[in-house]
Amino acid sequence: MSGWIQFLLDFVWLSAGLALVAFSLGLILGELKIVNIAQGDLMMVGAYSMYAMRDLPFLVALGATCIVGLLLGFVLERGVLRWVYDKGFMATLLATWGVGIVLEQGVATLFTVSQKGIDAPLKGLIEIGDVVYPTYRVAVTAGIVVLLALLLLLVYRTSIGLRLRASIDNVEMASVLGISPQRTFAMVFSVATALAVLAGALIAPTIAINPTLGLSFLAPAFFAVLISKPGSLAGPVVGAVAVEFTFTLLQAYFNITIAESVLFGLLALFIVLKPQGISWSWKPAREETS
Amino acid sequence: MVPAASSIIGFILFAAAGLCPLFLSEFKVGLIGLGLTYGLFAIGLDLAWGRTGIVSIGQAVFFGLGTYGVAIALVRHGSAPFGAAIGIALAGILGAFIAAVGLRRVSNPSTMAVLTLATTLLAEKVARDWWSLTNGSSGLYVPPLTSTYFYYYVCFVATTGVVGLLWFFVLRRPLGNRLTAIRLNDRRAEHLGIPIFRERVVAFTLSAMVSAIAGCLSAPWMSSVSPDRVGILLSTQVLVWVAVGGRATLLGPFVGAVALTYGQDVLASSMGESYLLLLGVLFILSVLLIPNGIAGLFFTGPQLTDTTPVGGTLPPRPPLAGGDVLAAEAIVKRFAGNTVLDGVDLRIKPREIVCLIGPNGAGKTTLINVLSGAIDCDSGSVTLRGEHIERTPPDRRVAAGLARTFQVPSLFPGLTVAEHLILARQEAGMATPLPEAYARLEREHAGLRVEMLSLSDRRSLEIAMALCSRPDVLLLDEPAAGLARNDAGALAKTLRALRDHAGCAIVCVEHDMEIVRDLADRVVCLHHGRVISEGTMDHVSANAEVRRAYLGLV
Amino acid sequence: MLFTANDVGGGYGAIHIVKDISFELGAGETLAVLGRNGVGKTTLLRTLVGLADRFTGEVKVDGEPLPARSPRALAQLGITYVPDDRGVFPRLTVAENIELARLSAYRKNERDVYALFPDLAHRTAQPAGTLSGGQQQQLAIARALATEPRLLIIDELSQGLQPSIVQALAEALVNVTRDGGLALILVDQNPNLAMRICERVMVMQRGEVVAAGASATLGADERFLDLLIV
Amino acid sequence: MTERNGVRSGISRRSFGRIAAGLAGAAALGGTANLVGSRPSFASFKGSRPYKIGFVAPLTGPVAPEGSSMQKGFNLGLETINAAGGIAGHPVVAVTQDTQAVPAVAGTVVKKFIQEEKVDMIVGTITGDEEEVASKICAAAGIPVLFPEAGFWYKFCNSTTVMLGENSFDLCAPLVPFMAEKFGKKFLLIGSDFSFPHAYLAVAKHYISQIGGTVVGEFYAPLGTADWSSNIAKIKSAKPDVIFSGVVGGDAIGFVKQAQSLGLLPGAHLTGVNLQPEFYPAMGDAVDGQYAAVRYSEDIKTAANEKFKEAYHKKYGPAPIPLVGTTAFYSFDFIKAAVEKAGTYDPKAVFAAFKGVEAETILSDKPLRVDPNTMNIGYPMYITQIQKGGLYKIVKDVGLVKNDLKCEGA
Repeated sequence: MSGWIQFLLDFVWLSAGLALVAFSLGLILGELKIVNIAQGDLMMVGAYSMYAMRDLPFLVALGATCIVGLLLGFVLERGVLRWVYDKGFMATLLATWGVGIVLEQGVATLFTVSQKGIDAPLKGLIEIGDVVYPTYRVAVTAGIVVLLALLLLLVYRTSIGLRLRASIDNVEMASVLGISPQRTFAMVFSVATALAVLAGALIAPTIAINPTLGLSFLAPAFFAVLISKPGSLAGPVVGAVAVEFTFTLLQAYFNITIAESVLFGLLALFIVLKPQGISWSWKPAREETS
Repeated sequence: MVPAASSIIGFILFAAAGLCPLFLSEFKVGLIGLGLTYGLFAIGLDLAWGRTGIVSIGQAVFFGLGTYGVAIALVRHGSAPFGAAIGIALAGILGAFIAAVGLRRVSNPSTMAVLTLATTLLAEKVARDWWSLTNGSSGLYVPPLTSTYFYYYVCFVATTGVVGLLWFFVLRRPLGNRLTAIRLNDRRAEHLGIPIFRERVVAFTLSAMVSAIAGCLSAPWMSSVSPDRVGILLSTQVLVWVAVGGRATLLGPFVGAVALTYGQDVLASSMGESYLLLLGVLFILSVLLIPNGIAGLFFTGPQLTDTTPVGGTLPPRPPLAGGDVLAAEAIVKRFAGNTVLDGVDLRIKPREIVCLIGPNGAGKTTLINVLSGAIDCDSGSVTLRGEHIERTPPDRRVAAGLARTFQVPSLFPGLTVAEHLILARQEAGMATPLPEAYARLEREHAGLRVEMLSLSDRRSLEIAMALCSRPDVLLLDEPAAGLARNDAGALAKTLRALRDHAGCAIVCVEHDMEIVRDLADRVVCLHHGRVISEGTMDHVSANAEVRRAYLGLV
Repeated sequence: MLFTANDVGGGYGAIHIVKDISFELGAGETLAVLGRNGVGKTTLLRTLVGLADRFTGEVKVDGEPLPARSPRALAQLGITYVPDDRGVFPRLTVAENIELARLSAYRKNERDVYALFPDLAHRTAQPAGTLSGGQQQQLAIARALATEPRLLIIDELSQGLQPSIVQALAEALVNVTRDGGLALILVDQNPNLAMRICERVMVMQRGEVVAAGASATLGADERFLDLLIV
Repeated sequence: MTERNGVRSGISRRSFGRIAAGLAGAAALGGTANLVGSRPSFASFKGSRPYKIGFVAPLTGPVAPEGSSMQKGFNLGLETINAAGGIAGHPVVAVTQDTQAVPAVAGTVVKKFIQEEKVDMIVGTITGDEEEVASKICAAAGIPVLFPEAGFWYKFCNSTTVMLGENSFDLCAPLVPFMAEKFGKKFLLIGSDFSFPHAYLAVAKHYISQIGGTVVGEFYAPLGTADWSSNIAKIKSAKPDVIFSGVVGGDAIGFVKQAQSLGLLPGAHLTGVNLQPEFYPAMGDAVDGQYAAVRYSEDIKTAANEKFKEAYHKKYGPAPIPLVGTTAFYSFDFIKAAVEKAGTYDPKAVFAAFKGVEAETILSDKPLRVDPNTMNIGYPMYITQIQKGGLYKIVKDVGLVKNDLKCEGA
């Protein structure tokens, strides 16, 4: 019984963080049609931002970190990404890979490579059944769930979200209706960056902070986006839950390495079975007719 | 001349690589030796990515199979060549498997990216966990070389040998041309008769094996063969080497690999930890500023080898006893619930010119696509010379005698007129002489890239390419669209002359009724996916239903 | 003058497809662009709205010249384009497609577009990608009307539509142009339909204008009709 | 420079500016030292140039924190020895390069240092993987190599390796009985999934079985594990008396922080290599009161240690001194002792001189000795308890750990 409660709690906590990252990754992929290899490094920047502001009240630091994320996203989009949109899939892949290296090494130079850690603002434990679980995790999970719910509401129930989804569907037609692609790209990348940075900031108190911490989040986030429908924004959230459920379940029975291998194997199988079900660059199908 | 300059640079670098042991220290020779094997590794990747346009972000898996093959053999006091052979064979099998899964016609190009990424991540874990074979994360220690200089020359000769073999037996052969064609325009390649799935799988398998050979050669340079040799970091590094060095060139991958291997050592020793920051910045700049890499700055020469066959090697198709050369029956095609073709019948006699007309949305292009195999019909049959071809892939239909052009001329960007015809003749297997109208294009604009051609010349080139395969049926989709008045006026005459010269039937979608009147032996009018009238131009244009369809009298 | 094209030439990449097209359109005026397939009608429209490359000439709205690539600028000036592939947002519902247009409306208005297209009214929650071609076209027109444009540019109004729907669309357009003061540039395969909706006609051949005039005059001219038919 | 290792090329003389600059800088340092200290006389010493050391460490990549900790200690040691007159009156110079924690890169760098830089000795590297390669290359070249952190003593037998770090036997032998006596005999082992933790925990198991204890669980997680909750849940359900951890690097911090947030700590008893002093600021108060076996603590009260602590904190700030940094620092004491004992820079002679050499260090008032049999240093070990603020307070002086380790065939 307690095993199942523990499993559920872990699963919910892990999926929440992954869902936020996957949502942001899916947003970038959907709107800008690029695969952002630097996503994990954006999380890392969030964690370091929290470390740099560890003496400020937690929520103040969190707010400031979000602003850092927005600015960083804006600078990256205007400075790097917009030059590679029309250079093809590999060019965007390579460019974001370069951005990742620069972020990692920039942080290493600024903060040195030594491990950092910050304290969680909430230190208590909550008892659920006969399982005790940290209050901070429960609070962050709840916070992320609320945030994701708000984001999905924003995307599916507001005019901003409507414009965004229209732009993802058909960027040319959206421009005919007055939605500027350049502005949308810059805005989307800034917001997506801020979300990844925020995810990093929120998990920062539970992990060791170092310049390469983002690596371990990248692959599962990609899997989450890949198994969801291309271009969908709710999809990656669902994908994250599915990936994390599978992974947590596998981990309960195998050691982590075997669990990860099985997860990779399942992904490969998925590709074989649904070759068109996964796509990193989505374009609406247009058939020629005379 | 630019190509000559690049050859000179190439020769100088080759000579420098050959002579460097004479005046460099042992360590530097070792570093360059490692750079050379990395260069071969990059050549392997380039075969898939640079030449054929297949995304691979897990190429280190193949390299690592070779490296581990040799290392395991050495550690167990076995025969290194035997280990190498196993590694290379495994790489080939794995490469073929991945390609067969990820490069199917229905697959997205990005599927390969996911598949190769997952493979490299998994391989790293396997190498870390299979202790008994790989010694886990510690890796396998490879004893140092007894003579760095000797081994350098072993590598130099082997690398030159592999590249030479690739050059003379793949790249300078029809296969190399085919890979370039697939990269530049896979749809056109397919409709030129190139079996794109097979050639992509071949290219990726070769790419895997070349990378594995590089891995075998590199093992003695490494001191230690550890799981990172199959991992994501090396996989992305090799992408950087190719991207910075220059894709689809022989020199580029070597320049990228040697320069960055050597440069990284220099930077690492001269500026400490921050060298990676500098590398990252340099890398972003190179992606933004020199998309064709360093070699791309110098090398702008021809991309294809002249493989034009001498004389006819293709046996002539047996003459058709009678009846129809091409017949479509009850073709139905729906897109997302919309019925675009609704039971179309079409029969084409040998040497007949049939024009397909009809208002927008009648399904004319869709019919051409179904006939040429670009899309499959939902039901109905297509027979060419009596053989059913409705499920035959486009490349085999070309071989069977069906060639086509596209509404927007579909050519190979960056290639010259001559290169287009080289490809077409290579696929045809013979050097068919062209009718005068097209031969003149070849004479006058041979060295011109297709971007420089007028629309009319592009259309002519596309038809010329189609003619090279000596088709029985030529499918033309709006050959006059966008042409200036005088070009269009001449078109009917040219096409009739072409039919007389080549002896093929022509099925032509056309809107310009002057041209149709001059050109067609028979006119078929489609409307809402059905044939509503067929016969002579006068017959069809007098048809009340046709007039209604065009004028929208409802 | 609401909309002016002076010697506009355009196409894609380095390819000129339309040449030296000039015309003027005042508020509430309607112009049909006719011509056989492939003469460059679609390219002309795309050049005018800034989706193709404009190489020569200029486009003015209210006498102000516009940059060559400016779909968004046009939208803000009350000019809405309906492409020949309809350009509906496939994953947005019918209601969302309309709502989006309202968001970027030139004038504030609550025109009941569903009244014009009852077929859409009971499909508001359906994703546009799952509509039939005819319904998508209705949606595209409805969406364009919802932006409350001063000038509507429609490519291939009747393509792939049932005659009854075409009739309804034509009536709706006639109403909004004659009574609502909406200017219209219409490309259609169906000359009769186009000439019924539009007062003026312009016929293109191979990228150039070969005939222009009032619908009533040209429509009675057999030689003119022959330019268009088979 | 001495001629060694075959061909010497023209280009190596025209080597990169950095080395020349380094030499000049070191000479200047040495010069200052000469003015300050009285130069001892080494009439019989064969050597007339600075002694050159190649320092290799993972300065980027996953174990960069340890690598840079070691680098800090090494650089301070280098300054200190030069300020005190260098080795046999000659200054010591060093070249440094990153290994990225990749064994193949480590191999390349070591080769380069030996062949290009003509170093007299190699010091550094952190992971066993890098060290194995470095040790084999150095053995082949006959160059002594010193590892401030070494877990695999037995892998380096019959080489030219000197292991300055304490080995797993030193660490486990005093700790296992101490913990068993204090908290109980049910041990749970958890480690990072690579060779060192496996070997380390195998040694722990050896001592656990010796005292009749039981192992109630043994888990390994790959390096870079971000989430420990499933492992922590498994630990909780196993209810061990002692958690013996071979989790290293950044993962050690993540493990402790999550163990704390999941309520495992501070209640449970955690020990092992997980508890490195330099991790204390990142781990926070999660490990207050836990016990660890160490060879060095800032709590060691010798005059040399006070001086070292002052210099270290002055140079690098108040953060706790990492163990591997102290080792790298006092490695110079052994290098000086061995080279001066050898009376020459000749690498083979220097390595031979390391056998049984004794040196005064910051660790103890008594000199420490390199065991000629295993080439390990015999360390007096301490059981320490972690105090609030990060001091490892000595609670038990174990003294020299006795073991009968032997290099086979040595």
